[in-house]
Amino acid sequence: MKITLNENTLDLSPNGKGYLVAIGDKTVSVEILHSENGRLDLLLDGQRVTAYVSSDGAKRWVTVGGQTFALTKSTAGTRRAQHGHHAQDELTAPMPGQVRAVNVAEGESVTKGQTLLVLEAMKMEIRVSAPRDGVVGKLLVQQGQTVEREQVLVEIKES
Amino acid sequence: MKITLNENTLDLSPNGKGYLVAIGDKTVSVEILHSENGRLDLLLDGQRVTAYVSSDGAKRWVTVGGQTFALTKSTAGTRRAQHGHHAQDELTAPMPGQVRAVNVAEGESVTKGQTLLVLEAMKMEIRVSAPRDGVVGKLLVQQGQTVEREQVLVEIKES
Amino acid sequence: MFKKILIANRGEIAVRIIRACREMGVKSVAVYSEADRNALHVQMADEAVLLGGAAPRDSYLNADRIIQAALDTKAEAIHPGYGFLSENASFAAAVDSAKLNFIGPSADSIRAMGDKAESKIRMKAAGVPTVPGFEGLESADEFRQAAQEIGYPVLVKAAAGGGGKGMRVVESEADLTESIDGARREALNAFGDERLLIEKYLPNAHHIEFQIFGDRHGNLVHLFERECSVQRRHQKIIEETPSPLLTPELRKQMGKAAVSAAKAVNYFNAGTIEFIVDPDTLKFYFLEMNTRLQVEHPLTELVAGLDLVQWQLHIAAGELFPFTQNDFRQRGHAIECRIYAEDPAGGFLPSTGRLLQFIEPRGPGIRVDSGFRAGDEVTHFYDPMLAKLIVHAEDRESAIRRMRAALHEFVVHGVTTNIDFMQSLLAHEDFENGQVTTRWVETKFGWQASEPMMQALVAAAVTEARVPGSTSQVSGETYSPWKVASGFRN
Amino acid sequence: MFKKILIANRGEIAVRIIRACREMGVKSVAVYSEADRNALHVQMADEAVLLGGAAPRDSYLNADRIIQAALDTKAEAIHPGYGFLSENASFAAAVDSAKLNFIGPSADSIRAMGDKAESKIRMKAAGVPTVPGFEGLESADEFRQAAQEIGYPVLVKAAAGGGGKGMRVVESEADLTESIDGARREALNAFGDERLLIEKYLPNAHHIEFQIFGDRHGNLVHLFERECSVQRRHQKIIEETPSPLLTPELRKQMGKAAVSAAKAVNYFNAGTIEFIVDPDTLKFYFLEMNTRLQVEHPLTELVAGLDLVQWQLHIAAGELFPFTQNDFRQRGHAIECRIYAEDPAGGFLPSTGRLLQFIEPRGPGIRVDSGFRAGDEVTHFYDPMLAKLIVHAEDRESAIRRMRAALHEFVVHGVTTNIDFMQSLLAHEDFENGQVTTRWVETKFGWQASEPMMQALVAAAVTEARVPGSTSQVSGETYSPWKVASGFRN
Repeated sequence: MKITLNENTLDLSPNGKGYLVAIGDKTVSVEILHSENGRLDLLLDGQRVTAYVSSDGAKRWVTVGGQTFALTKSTAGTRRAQHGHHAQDELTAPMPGQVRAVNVAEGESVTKGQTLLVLEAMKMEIRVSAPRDGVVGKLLVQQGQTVEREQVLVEIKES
Repeated sequence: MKITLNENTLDLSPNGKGYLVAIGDKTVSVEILHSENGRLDLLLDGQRVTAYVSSDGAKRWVTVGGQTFALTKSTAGTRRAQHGHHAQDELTAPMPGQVRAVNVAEGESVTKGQTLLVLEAMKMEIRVSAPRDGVVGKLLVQQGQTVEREQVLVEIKES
Repeated sequence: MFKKILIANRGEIAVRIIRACREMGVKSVAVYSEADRNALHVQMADEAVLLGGAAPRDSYLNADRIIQAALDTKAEAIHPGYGFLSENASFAAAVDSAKLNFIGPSADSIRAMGDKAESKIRMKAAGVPTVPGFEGLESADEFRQAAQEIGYPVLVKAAAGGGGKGMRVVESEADLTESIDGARREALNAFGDERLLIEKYLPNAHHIEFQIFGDRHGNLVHLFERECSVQRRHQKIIEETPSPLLTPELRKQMGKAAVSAAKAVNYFNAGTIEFIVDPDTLKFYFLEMNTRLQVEHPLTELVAGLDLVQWQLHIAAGELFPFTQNDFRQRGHAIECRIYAEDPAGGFLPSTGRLLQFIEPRGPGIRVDSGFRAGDEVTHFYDPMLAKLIVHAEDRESAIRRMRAALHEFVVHGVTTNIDFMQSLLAHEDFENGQVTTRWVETKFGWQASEPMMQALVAAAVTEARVPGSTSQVSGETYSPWKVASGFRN
Repeated sequence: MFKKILIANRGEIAVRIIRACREMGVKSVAVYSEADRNALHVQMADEAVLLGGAAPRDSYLNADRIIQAALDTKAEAIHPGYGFLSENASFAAAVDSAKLNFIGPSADSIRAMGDKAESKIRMKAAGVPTVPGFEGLESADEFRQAAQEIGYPVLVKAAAGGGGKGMRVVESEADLTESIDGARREALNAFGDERLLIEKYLPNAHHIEFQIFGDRHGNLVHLFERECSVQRRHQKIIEETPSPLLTPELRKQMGKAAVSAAKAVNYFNAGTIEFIVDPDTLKFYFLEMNTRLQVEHPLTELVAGLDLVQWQLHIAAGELFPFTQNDFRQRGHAIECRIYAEDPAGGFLPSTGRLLQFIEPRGPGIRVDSGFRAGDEVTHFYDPMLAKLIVHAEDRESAIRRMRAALHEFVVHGVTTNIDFMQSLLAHEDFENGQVTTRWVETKFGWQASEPMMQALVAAAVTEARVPGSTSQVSGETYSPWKVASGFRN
């Protein structure tokens, strides 16, 4: 069984007591000692490891040794989409909030670093700036509108 | 719907938002505001009440207002069994586990204190003994079987 | 003592105040927005009143609605917490007018200290050292001239401001106009007041504040300092006491100045005098006064041995503060880490979501002031602080070790937090040596999130393998407390 | 400092010691029985060694196996916790012989204080007041004569005893012989030693103990008292400090006597001198010394401001204890409630089962030392203490209020606990007035469990109604951490 998390592909094969897990050129044996309440006690190559795990859509939250990682479970499709090169950038809201100001109009030329929109969230201003020189394509929000995290706000096309 | 807990019978009728609950000669309206993680936020005759609830066999654990109650849920049958005087005892498992040994057969005469069955749970042996002299009635489990807490194991009848 | 009070706040501070009420036998009334229906503070209070929509202006900033809620529930006093209406003089005055008791200073004290321009003028008059600068300027020309006179870098900040909003550091004249416009806009949005003041910016300063506490009868003491130099975006993230910078002599001088500052505005109840201190010269300057309970008040509670929130209620009820300065001494060392739902690797942008796990650390000397539980939703409407993790130990070194062990135990899933970032920060030698100044995080501390450990990848993969078709199970699940017997935590 | 130590214990005290190790950068090795495979202390330690079966003699009392585990894992020292092997002089000696470090006093000190007859003789020699009585008697005649001389009621107790075993109160001569025979039999069974001593029985005494702490270099102080008079079956259930009975003068006298007692056996590391105090005469008598860390040590940590467990490690590593008596003062008031899985309405019989919910209280001044989590099994093999709930506040009244608020928040399902019982006890005027003596719970405090509240019945019924066919759902459930997104706590 193959699972890809943050571009690391792990290959699991059951070995009676648990699994043999291949990651890159390493192989580790895993035995599950106990699992309860989102907590896993594992024996990893003979070493006890306690991990906390949760799931949220494609995200897997894991805490091991006091460190927490948000891992993204990928399928072949989504990974390709993330890596392609595009002639068009979609600028998305880095966090949920309200559109405080829209400083540009569709078709307007913009320069790299120019502030296109200002969002407000938790009473904080967040500037959405042009990632490069270009022209404003579709403007998908207007002032006062509430936006969700990762909602597309504006497109920048090549000029 | 009627539910009996520690000899108190509550009669619940849905009323759209929640239930009307009749207990003795009182009736209260209950609305469920939220429930999560074994915690219930209720509106009880307009008053907010937070309750923690868990279940364990026939036992219902409830904490309200800093006080915890272990309530026993009865069905008509078992209630009668608890209150009537019977020529028959049903012996139940004091905790979940596995039947390690069955020392008697149906119809066999037993004396008070005699070990009838041995359960094992978490590497612990628990002896189930005859509460009085009698005859083994129905034997409801066999060696190796896994049993739940309060599951009936064996009946002892008057000899 | 009051029989019942209303708490005009949410989150950890509302919970903190409710706990104080419970212990004192005072009934508590919570208020809440539609987004907070199931919040911990609502559950814990004796009564709860819905204010309105999620946006603060529709709920926690709606002064009229809050005062009406207090009157409706027959609460005798209102505790404003921090943030929201806590430093709003009109609100304090309106509470008075409604014949309710405001748990805090007088409206006059708030007004005098709330305006950074006015307060600075008053402090100068009271002989409290202030940062060189100007108040009351308007035109771009005036600001330019003032900045030249002071010398760059300069700081422009909202006269009505606080919490880093409406504040800009300006390094050179080229940025001055845009910074002023930005600060003005932020100030207007946040405080409805666009006035700014300009002053010398001390890039390597320590931010050290003194807790003030007094009654309505003229008793007033300071309860020592809190070192708050670890900041990002002008917001404190780690605080501690005692300050590693202060000498006993400097502590005494600053404490005296803090008491003078508070007396200059006839202060009573809990307040904080903020200073900036130049670590090279050990000169200190009055920055502002926070006329309310501070986020980091637990540090003082632990080291001075006083429950500030309970005393706030006593003072508001007109009681005497029975202590004098000599009754207090600092015991041990306390550190607070503010655990934020934010991404330190992504410009500290807030992170929202549902808390899938929320396991607070515990153990000797560990205190967690939190308003969240597993299952709660972290929304964008409010401050992204999830919890305050506070430790108390015998000395600074033990306190740092205790904090690191506590951070190690804190598990939060569902939102990105600054826990790992805090861990690295506490391990940095500049922090160990007490040499962190207010811009250190942004200018000196290069932090990157770690690559996922092999163990974490394996744990996630193994769980995945054990739960085939997990997605469909997730959505089909309904709540059942009876399932606990199966091995689920409930 | 040690690089690695082994902790020869389980439950909350093992967890407490592991936390100390983590903060000090010392690796910890847990040991465990088969019943404790998934216990918290096993999970938290850096390494864990299986000792054997669930029964203590097969695991936590197996000295050879424990010492071998320490050698195998290259641990340099062994912390015995309390109970189990902690006061076993042979174990301490065996640890020494294995070239390991025993984190506690010398085997000689343990031996000297472990025998109640010998220790009493030593204490008399050191000028420490002891209860009038006799040691070394054998024949029934000797005992009869002694009892007459002392005056009834008298107490006979095992010289090798502890924990109330081999102990009898004798009200009159008619019961003497039978009591002596019974105590002898119990003593022989429990300790393999039938020697008894006889002394005056003080029916209305306070049990007050002094914490002793010292190093191997002759530095030794007391860290004030703990009042432990609230007992059931000769076992403490609530402790507090300061004692409401002590005057500053009496505290000084008893502290001095405690230090003399410890010095008489060349004591180092943590120890406790137990006294009984007659509340009418305020006379005090040495009772015994506990040559180990005490269950109730957190009270002292909070009020004296010292981490006793961390200092135990320092002392065992040969370090100096750098403080003198004048460095310490008591700050505030601390109370501990021992939360037991037991049924106070049913003769305090232990209750076993799976912890379906285990929600610890939290908040300012609340400390919970616990070794359990929701989902854990409470078995009959070990002490039924689930947790120690400890509060610290400014004064006794505030501490009592804080404790009551904390008990109110503690939710334990799956086993019967003494939480509601503690609530009633703390509300009793005798406790409020500090007038509880060691037999008060059994002779004066009539407690009955409350009838279920209507709200509780309704909550259970509503849940039942929402989960039709709950029984069948229970058995079909399998573990899935991915389900958390559905609203389940995970």
